[in-house]
Amino acid sequence: MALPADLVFILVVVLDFFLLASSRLGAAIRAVAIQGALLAALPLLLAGEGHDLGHTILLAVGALALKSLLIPWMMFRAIREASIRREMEPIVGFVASMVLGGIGVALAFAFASRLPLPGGDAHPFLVPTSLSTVWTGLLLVVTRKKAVNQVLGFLVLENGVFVFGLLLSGFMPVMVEAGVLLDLFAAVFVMGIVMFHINREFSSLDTARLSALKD
Amino acid sequence: MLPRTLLHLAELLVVPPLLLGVVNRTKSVFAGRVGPPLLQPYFDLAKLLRKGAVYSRTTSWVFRAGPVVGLAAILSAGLLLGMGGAPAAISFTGDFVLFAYLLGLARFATALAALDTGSSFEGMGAAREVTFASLAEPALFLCLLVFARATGALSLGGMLGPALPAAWAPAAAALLLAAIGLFVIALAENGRIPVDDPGTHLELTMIHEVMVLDHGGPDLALILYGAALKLFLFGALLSRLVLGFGEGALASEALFLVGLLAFAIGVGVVESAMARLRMIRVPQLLVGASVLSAFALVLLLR
Amino acid sequence: MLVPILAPLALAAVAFAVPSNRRRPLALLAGAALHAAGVGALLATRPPARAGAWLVFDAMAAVTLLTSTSLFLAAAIYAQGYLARRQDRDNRVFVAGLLALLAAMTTVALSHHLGLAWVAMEAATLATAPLIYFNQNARSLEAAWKYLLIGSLGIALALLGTFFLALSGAGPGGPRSLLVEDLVAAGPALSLPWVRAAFVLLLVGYGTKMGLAPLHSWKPDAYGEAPGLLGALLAGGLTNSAFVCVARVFQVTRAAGEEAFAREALVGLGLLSMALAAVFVLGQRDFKRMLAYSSVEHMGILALGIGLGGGAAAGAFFHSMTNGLTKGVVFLAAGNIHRAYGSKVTDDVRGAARRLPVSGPLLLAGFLAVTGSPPFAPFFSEFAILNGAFAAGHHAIGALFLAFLAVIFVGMGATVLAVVQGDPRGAPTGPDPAERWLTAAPPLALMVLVLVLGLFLPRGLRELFGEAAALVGGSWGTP
Amino acid sequence: MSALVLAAIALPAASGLAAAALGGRPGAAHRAACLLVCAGAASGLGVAASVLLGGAPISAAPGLKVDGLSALFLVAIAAVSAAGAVYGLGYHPQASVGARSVRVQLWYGLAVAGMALLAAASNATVFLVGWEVMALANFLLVQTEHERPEIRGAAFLYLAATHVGTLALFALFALLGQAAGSFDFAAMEGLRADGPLGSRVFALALLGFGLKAGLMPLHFWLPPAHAAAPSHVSALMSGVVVKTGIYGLLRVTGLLDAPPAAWGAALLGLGGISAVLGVAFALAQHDLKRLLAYHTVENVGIIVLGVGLALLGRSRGDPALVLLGFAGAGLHVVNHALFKSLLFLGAGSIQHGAGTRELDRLGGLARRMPRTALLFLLGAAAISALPPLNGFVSEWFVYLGFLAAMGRPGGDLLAYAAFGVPVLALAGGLAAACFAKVVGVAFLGSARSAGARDAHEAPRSMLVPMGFLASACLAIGLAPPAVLPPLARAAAAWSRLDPAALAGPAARAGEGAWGVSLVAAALAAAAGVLVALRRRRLATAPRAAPDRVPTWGCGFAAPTARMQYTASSFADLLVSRFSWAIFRREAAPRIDGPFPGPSELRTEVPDTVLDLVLLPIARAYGRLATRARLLFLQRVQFQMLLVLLTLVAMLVLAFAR
Repeated sequence: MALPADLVFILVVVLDFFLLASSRLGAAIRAVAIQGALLAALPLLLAGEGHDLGHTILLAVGALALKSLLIPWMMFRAIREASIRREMEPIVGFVASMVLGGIGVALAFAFASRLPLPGGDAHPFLVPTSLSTVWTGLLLVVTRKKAVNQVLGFLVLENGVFVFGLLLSGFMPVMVEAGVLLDLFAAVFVMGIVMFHINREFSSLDTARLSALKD
Repeated sequence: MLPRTLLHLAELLVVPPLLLGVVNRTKSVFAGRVGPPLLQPYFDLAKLLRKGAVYSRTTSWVFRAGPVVGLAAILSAGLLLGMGGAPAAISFTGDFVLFAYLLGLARFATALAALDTGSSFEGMGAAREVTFASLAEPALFLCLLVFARATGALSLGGMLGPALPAAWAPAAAALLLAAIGLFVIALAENGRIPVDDPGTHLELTMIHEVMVLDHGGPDLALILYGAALKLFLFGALLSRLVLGFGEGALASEALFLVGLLAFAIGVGVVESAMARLRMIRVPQLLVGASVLSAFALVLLLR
Repeated sequence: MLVPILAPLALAAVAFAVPSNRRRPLALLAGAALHAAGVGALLATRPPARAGAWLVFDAMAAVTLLTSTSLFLAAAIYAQGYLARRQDRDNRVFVAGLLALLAAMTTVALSHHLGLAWVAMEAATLATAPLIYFNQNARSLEAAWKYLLIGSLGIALALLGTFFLALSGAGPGGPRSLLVEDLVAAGPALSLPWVRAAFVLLLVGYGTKMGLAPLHSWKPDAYGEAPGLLGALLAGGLTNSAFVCVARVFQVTRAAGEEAFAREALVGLGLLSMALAAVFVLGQRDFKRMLAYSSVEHMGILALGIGLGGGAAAGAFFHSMTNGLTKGVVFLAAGNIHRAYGSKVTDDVRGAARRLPVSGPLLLAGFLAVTGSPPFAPFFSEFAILNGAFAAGHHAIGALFLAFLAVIFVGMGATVLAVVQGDPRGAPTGPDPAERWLTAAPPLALMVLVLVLGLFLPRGLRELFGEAAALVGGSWGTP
Repeated sequence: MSALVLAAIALPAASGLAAAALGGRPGAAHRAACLLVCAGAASGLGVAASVLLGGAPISAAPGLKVDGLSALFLVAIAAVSAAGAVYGLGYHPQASVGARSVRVQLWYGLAVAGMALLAAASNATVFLVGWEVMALANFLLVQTEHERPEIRGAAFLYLAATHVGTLALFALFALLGQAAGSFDFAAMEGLRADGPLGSRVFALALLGFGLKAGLMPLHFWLPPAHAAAPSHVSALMSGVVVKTGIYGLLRVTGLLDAPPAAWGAALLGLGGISAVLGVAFALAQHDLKRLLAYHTVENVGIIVLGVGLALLGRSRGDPALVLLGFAGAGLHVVNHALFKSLLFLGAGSIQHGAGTRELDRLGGLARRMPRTALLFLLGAAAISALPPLNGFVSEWFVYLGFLAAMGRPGGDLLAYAAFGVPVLALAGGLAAACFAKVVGVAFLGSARSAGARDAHEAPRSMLVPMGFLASACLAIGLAPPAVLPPLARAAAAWSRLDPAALAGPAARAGEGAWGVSLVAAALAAAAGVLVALRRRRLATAPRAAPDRVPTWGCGFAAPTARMQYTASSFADLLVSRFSWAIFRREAAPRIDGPFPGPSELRTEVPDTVLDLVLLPIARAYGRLATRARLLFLQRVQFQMLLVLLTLVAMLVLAFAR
């Protein structure tokens, strides 16, 4: 039981590093989709005695649908519309952001070992994974120039929050599900990017084109 | 009381032109001339009063009011100043402030009358007059403060009255310094050398004389008389200050007149022995007088 | 309790369904009226809180809802005139979004469940984004984009903070709840490091929604590009709701025993906001952006008031109302001026007092009011905060407060006077050159309200502020 | 009586509404508004008279109470507001100026009402409301002609200055309210002035009230604002609005017990600086209204000298100093209100009649505008403290105070006297010089421009209020003993000393005041005799051949009006004495060769505080702010980085404790 969960947590962190290093948008979107799928598996893997199975499944299915299917799909549409492929020159270089990410992960693990967990029975990797993913997301949001990459960063950030929320799924399932609503935000975002780039491309906003996009 | 007041008034009205005569005679003696008679200023006044007057087209009623207000102000200032045998007609706490401001009123009226002609020379004279007068004002007040502090009295009559001789003993140095300051101020206020030269007729350099260029006849008489009166007032102030120790009315009156005479001769001597200062140096002289008086006041601090 | 939330929501749905662009704005009026009636009824009855209730009409909610309902009423009337002149745009999303925003704001204010408050705050943010984009040009797109990006960051941090707070109560004997009452009651039983971290995250998260510096960057863009009435609702409504969230979080933090740190943080951010406004307001040529910085300043004042506590806390709740109403005046008036000149920079706009004989002077009067000139109401609230600072012995903070107010006054004054004074002849003409009553009367009415509240503050309102302050450990005190 | 207090506030406030309501018949509307202001002024005078002539303080409503101190200021407010309102009938008539006149009347009425309110306030909140209503109404008055950029600048400067002052007052009353537990003045009475509260209160009062009063380093807003406003508004501002600063200073210092001697000394220092430098700057001006505005700074300095003296008296428990200092300050408040508003109205008449107030473009107006000239001359003599006018009386009281101080044991009081007396003397001398210049250049000589040549006399509605003010100046100057008992009552109200303790010094000053009256009578008699003498002599004297000739040009054949001494050249000698404080800028042409072409000399006198200190600082701050804004890249990544940094910083702060 513990082993697959360990693996998932480690994979999530590895994906964080990958995202920090990746310049290709397509690959990054795929990475985020994979991370989303891994996270969707987590509630099932961590479900313990007191967990309500219905809520757990709802959470897993919701996360899978939004995080690894709907939003990546919209992101792909967006980069196709805007015909952009890669992040050319981020504000902080790829190597530097990886180093920063590494420092963040180290700090997160160090920090988490000191924090007393009031619940007491959580998976030891949960909090550090959550914090380092949050940190990665923040780094991406701040250092990347392309709007698509910022949205990806935001998604990673909220993946981190989601992981943290799993701590609470035992006694506050509704709250954690509400957290998934955060993804709705991202959905709105993606539309925003599309509009942004249409504006860039055609230097004027055609309402007809917008209504075509809205569907 | 009344006879003394009448004596005071008579002295105030009659003596002043004589001082001018003494000054002029002193200067003549120094220059090796016989000079005009001592009573010449009286003759001049009588002559002017008989004459008519010519007025410039640019002048208004201000020009005509100037000499009247000027003389009236100096006269009323005279009421506040005691003579030798006769105390001041009016005396109250702080009257020396009024004394100084009445002289200011006279100056204001004269300056306005000068400006009313529209002549650039008279404007120049008025500007210099008010400039030097306003710089002389603090010096004058500092002198008066020295007297007040030394005697403990706050009216002209009190400071120059019976308390004065007693004050000389402990505060001789301070009073002497203040007296010198006052003499300098008297020279400046009355337009004498080294501040102004009443004898010159070069308009660019004059102060008081240039202001009255356009006045004639009775107006000029009032102005001349006023000037004499002002000189007399300063002379009286100094005379009472230095020689104010006579016992009894007669003695003090005699001492007073001696003092006046000495003052007039002193002015004449200075005028004969010194050259007029450059205009730009005059403020320094006046500030010097202020510093002198302030120093005198510091001496009294102990 | 549910009327002020459900009625606007229902009307939003109706508005979405109404086909006529011309009739649709009437839904705003209906929503405003129902909301006002609902809030009025709540105020009249003051229903007592049931144990475990998620929505509670407490004093904080009452203060905030009174402000937002007045603002929305004014904005709804204003919208009739405004949207009538904007028949070029489809207002379906706009009207529905405004109503949804109202419902979300109301929920935030009423919610005693921090999770529900978070959900409502996110809903409000989502509803706002398309409203900012109403003008559908590149600039408003950029503004909406930045609003979403920064807002989402704040929202995410707030969620993390909420989780932290929940976790802090997850230990043995913890409340395992996100209800403010439960958390406060648990007090010292909460896990301190988690509470402290949660406070920081929530302050940064909701502080972003409030627009405290340096978390404010979305404000100038959003307020600058959005229609004036949205600016009024955001600056006087949504930001106040975020303030209520911060106050509730402070309530919990205080109960847990982290009061000293929380106060310092609030005072620090408050002063920083004022300082930043003092720098950015100066030489600002765009008068709508200038108003945004003024909003940053006043959010700072609110944070400062809570942080100082005592009478300042009561002053802060008072100020949330006076500032909200005054912001309504200035944003609506600025919107009218913007429409009349087709420009919002002082290079083009001058002589507004002449061209718009109501809105121009209103901008001036609103500026004077918002900068704390007696006898307008904001003066009294700012005075109460200053008084509180002195009462607590924080003389240096009081002096800084005044110094910032002075600099901001000078900075805002230069811009406002450049707009209002002068000769409008030769200035560019916008789409709406003349004053019209439907758009001029609402800010005028708000201004009258601001003046009346300054001259005469009803005892009930005053007690309400005191009650709200009592929740965060403050009181009117003496004097 | 309490109804009268309310009327004094409400009637002026309503006056503008009357003007607006009767807009259809502008003439009648304007007269109605004017009547309301005058009725308000009459009520105010009635209230003030009842209090000052021995009646009890009047409590009109909660937060409103007129005591002796309030009454003194109500007198000034009433006199100037009524005179200005009547003057406005002719100067800014609604019938020809239209809506702008209505607005001016509206704000004018509100400003007057605000002042009456703050003077009658017995509660800090009411005071602040009155204060700000006055300040804002004044701002609106200053910006009346806001189409002109320099007026916008002046109005903005005024607004900024007054607001900074108001903020200081917030702090001031917050502190006092805190210490007293209530915002009622009655509760604040008797707070101890020594200790940190006292010094904070005093510093804030100096800033807040000093800004309004235009005390020297804080005077910078005053000259442009006074020059920008319509003249009857300038009269109101300079005459009474500025005095509310003095009122506040008195009110607040009066509340506290045992003021430290340092307060008095500080006020003496500031007052001295204001008095001398104010008049020095005035000398350097050539715009009549700016010049008058700087004289306001001077006179405020004189008033503050008196206040400082009275405070010294209170800290030493010396009733004579309290009485004389306060009487000087209080009477000078009223006097300055009278003659300064007279002078501003005169300046308005000059502008009205000659179309300019640039001194070097005037000249010879005494012949075109004889009545205005006479009235202005009276005002000029009064402000120069020349006897027998009112300005002398109040300055004389201050002198008496210094003299009384000099007689006390201890070197410090002598030092104050040795500082104050020459300062007063210098200021008086300089003021006389300055007004000799103003009257001489504007009214005397010959016209320097076409406007001055064709100037016309002001209409009766403008002359009558000026005449009223001038006769008030004369009355106080001739009968100083009459004003002492009311002043003693006001001094008792301010210092909360037993009136009996003040009665002795008042009686002694009263004796001297009789002397002043007597000398004034002698002066009048002497002048009468001399006029008669001169007339008799001239009547009998032989007629000179040409009766009217040109001025003696000292031999120059063709003097022109342009060759008259100008205002700048008149003042040059004195102004150059102040080169350590007044930094004149001069653009002098190079003249060379035997036949140089036409050239011009240009001088300007920047205000040292505003132009050489404040504006450079403001510009530097602006540059820094711009740089700070540039640093704050408008890039969303940076903005989010800020959020991140804030988060990290706060977490570090939270856990590093």
